[in-house]
Amino acid sequence: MTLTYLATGAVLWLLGLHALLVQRQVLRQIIAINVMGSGVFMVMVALATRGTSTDPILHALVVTGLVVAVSATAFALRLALPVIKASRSSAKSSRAVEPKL
Amino acid sequence: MNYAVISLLIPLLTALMLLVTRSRNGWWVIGSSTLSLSSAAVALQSVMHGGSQWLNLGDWESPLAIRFHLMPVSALLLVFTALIHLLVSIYAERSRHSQTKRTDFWPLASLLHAGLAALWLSNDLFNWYVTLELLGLVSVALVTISGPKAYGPALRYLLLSLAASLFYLLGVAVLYGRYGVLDLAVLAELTDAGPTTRLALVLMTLGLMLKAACWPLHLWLPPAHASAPTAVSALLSALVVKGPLFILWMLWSRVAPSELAVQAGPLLALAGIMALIFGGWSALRAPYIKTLVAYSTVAQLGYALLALGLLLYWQKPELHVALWLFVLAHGLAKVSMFLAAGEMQGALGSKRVRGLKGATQTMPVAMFAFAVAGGSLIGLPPSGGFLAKWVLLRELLLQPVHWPWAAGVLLGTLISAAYVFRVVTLAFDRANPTRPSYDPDRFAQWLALLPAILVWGMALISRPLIEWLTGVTA
Amino acid sequence: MSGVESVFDFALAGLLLMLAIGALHAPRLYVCVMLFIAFGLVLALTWARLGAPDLALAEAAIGAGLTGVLMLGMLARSPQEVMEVSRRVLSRGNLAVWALSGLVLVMLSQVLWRGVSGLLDGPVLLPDMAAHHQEQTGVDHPVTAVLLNYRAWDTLLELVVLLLALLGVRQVRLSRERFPAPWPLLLAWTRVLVPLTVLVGGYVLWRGAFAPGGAFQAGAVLAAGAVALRLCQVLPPIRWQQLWVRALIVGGLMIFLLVGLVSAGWRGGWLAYPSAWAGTMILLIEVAAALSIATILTLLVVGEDEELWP
Amino acid sequence: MSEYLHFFSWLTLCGGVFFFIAGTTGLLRFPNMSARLHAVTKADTAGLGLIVLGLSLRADGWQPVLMMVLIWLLLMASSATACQLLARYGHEEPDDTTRDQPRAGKQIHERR
Repeated sequence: MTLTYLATGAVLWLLGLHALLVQRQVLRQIIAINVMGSGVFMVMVALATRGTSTDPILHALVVTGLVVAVSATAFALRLALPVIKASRSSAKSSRAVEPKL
Repeated sequence: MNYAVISLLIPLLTALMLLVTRSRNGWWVIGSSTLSLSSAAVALQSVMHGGSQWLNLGDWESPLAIRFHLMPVSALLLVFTALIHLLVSIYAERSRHSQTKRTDFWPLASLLHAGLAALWLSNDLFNWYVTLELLGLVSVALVTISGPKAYGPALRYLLLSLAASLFYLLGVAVLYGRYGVLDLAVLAELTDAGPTTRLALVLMTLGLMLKAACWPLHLWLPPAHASAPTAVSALLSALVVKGPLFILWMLWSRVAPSELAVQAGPLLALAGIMALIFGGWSALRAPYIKTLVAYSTVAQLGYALLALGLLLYWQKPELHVALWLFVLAHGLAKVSMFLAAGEMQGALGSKRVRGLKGATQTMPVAMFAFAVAGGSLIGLPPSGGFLAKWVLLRELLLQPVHWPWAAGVLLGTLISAAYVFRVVTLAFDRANPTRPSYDPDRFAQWLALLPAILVWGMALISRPLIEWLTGVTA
Repeated sequence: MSGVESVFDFALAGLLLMLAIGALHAPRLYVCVMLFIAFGLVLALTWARLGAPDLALAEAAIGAGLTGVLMLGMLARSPQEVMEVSRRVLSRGNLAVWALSGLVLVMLSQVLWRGVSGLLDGPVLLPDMAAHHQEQTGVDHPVTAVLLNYRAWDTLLELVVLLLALLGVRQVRLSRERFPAPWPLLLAWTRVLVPLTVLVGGYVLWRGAFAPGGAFQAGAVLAAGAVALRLCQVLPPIRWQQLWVRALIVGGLMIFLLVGLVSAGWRGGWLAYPSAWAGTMILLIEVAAALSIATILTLLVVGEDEELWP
Repeated sequence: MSEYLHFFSWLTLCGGVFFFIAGTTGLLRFPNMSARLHAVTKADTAGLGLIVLGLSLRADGWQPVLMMVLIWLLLMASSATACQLLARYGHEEPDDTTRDQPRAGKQIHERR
């Protein structure tokens, strides 16, 4: 059981990393980072199920990591809005200049 | 050790007080930095005599609790952080165009100070993750102070810093899974060179190099540091970039088994050389003064990476000294350079390097500070930068087989000389200098000169400094 | 019985991966956010499956709930074209990047798999050490004991991180966003729902001492109630200028530091609660932390420009 | 006695699952939004009710049963409100109601 979730966590981390490298839109990059974070947390929680009883240390670490992740996401989302508006206006002006190939 | 904890708590309490009272008066932060500096000095004093001290948070036994470890290096870094925070907050309070007047700069700067102190003292892998995240967030918040033009670089900095933290966290999870312990000292005895340890160390190194803007992963730093207000970019370049480097050094020199360290050494050293060359080349071609100084940060980190790589490769204790002398000399020189550049950019009214034409005539003290700090970055003889390079080159020039590395260091010196003198020669061109829009603020220029003098002052105490550092960081 | 369990595990893992791929690469941004919220909920289910009820609570309330509201809020404010389908998902330049990163990922996954598979038989030392000292921590639930006693310094720094997120959001000034007029049935439903969230929040907070729960989960549930009230404009805007708001936000951290200082004076160690008083001290910290987390999360989600600044 | 309960709980659980499947197919196959909303809300609430009934037959004390019933009531009220909200604010997709046979490769057509 542990191995399944360990592997899922690692694959989620890789998926998030791949999407972060490939996607250009800011919101998708933020979602990619959240998926990467969930992947790492899944690896940690899967490790917590190895012993006879679940490991409280890892659970506390993941709760801490979760709150850190949500606060960073809130800040990133708030910061992303003006960046998107700025890039949209510049994209529109650039689109108007060079014709569509 | 209590004084070190006090030196950490003072900025934290000041920040909370500033938030509740919403006061924008800089004198509170100047006062708290002085107090923190004095208690850090007392902590350094006690460490120099009594050796390194431990504090188990919550009085639980070692692997369970988070431990504070006050080593001579971390005490030195505490004093260094408090000193630079003092200088920068005096500048931010007194300078006319520091852009941080009606902003949250003061609580954020104090939180940055507290986060850095927590990082220097901590001895626990996950605690480092939280402090790294704290540093990342506070740096991005400080960069966004300077308004909408900084949102783009700040967002890229935040996203990359989050991704780097997740690399680091996965490495910590793997290490905890493999050894069941998070404490550094306990982990140091347990690690063996298996594939799991190798994977964890590779992940953590990638995350930390991305956070410290080491060569292949440095592209986020110049736009972020150039678009930040002057006081903020001085803090970021001098201090925040050094936090992940400290963790990198602690990880590789203590936790990593020697077989892995020997394999990783040349790679890190090569990255250092590349940072010197590419960072210097970009600084040489940078049109804006602050981007030039930011790229020089990336370049100068190359020296520290080179020292770290060679230290791991040959397991020689003297190279620890070179690494930490580089960090200290670069920190002081970079603060002086950024403050001088910010002053000149504000007074002469142009962000471009060409705007500094005739600066030696219009703003002599600021240009002198820039040149003196540049001299230390290049490594001209009596400066702190030269001290560090001397210790590094002394090791390299002993055996002829090491000479290629020495050639790399000299090439880096040549390139850093090029981009510093590019600015200095422009400043001496007094044909038609750009007139400052009003009489420049003299106090701020002298303040920018102070850390440059401190860097050159390091040469005066070079012998005792090197002996003490050699004995301590072995 | 383990056969059925492994079928369930594979199904859950497969669902998670499909939702993640959908959330990352769906052509329409709106579908991405929807799939991401679904991914958060299934993740909460996974934490419950892996025997971590604290995490399931926190993930459902914070991960799926508030992050989803944040993303939808941002989508609502972002301009129209952002929502358009990015037609040439696989243009030539993009294809090269996909191929390259795909190759890097395959290599990385091979190294990752070799490293991760060696973890199954790793030693588990800390849990029984933590259990051994359980009764001195003044709390029965092991996760809360770790969070607020063994690793209290992590939790304190994490409250600083949350405060920093709010300070960061304060710096970014956005145009005013008008809430749509509150709709009667929604208003009535919120009036029913909010007392329940306050009740559940208080219960989860109180329960943290002896069972899964605690400050973060309680704070998130309370924040959800406050956000619902604020969206219905029943609650007046919570402004940063008001002293009680700032005191509430900074209060969690301030009380944590004060308790640390008092216990340092008392027992000589930083953050070392005297074991007789540990239970009450931890409860005090939890209540203050829950209130400050609720306020911070509310301001993060629905904090308008004039509420956050000056 | 207990194996009757056991068998009966299996029956209700299967019924609940059947309702969920019915709701999901309704969501995917129905031509326009209001029909889909109708299917999802009705079938899922009924499905959950049956699952709660099935589980409560297996539960050993009254306390979990009470909690499950409370959850079911809460879900019923919230899905009803959500359904009303979506019906009122949601916009019909242009190609929703006109064709009788929804095209292949369907997505969840809920505009903001």
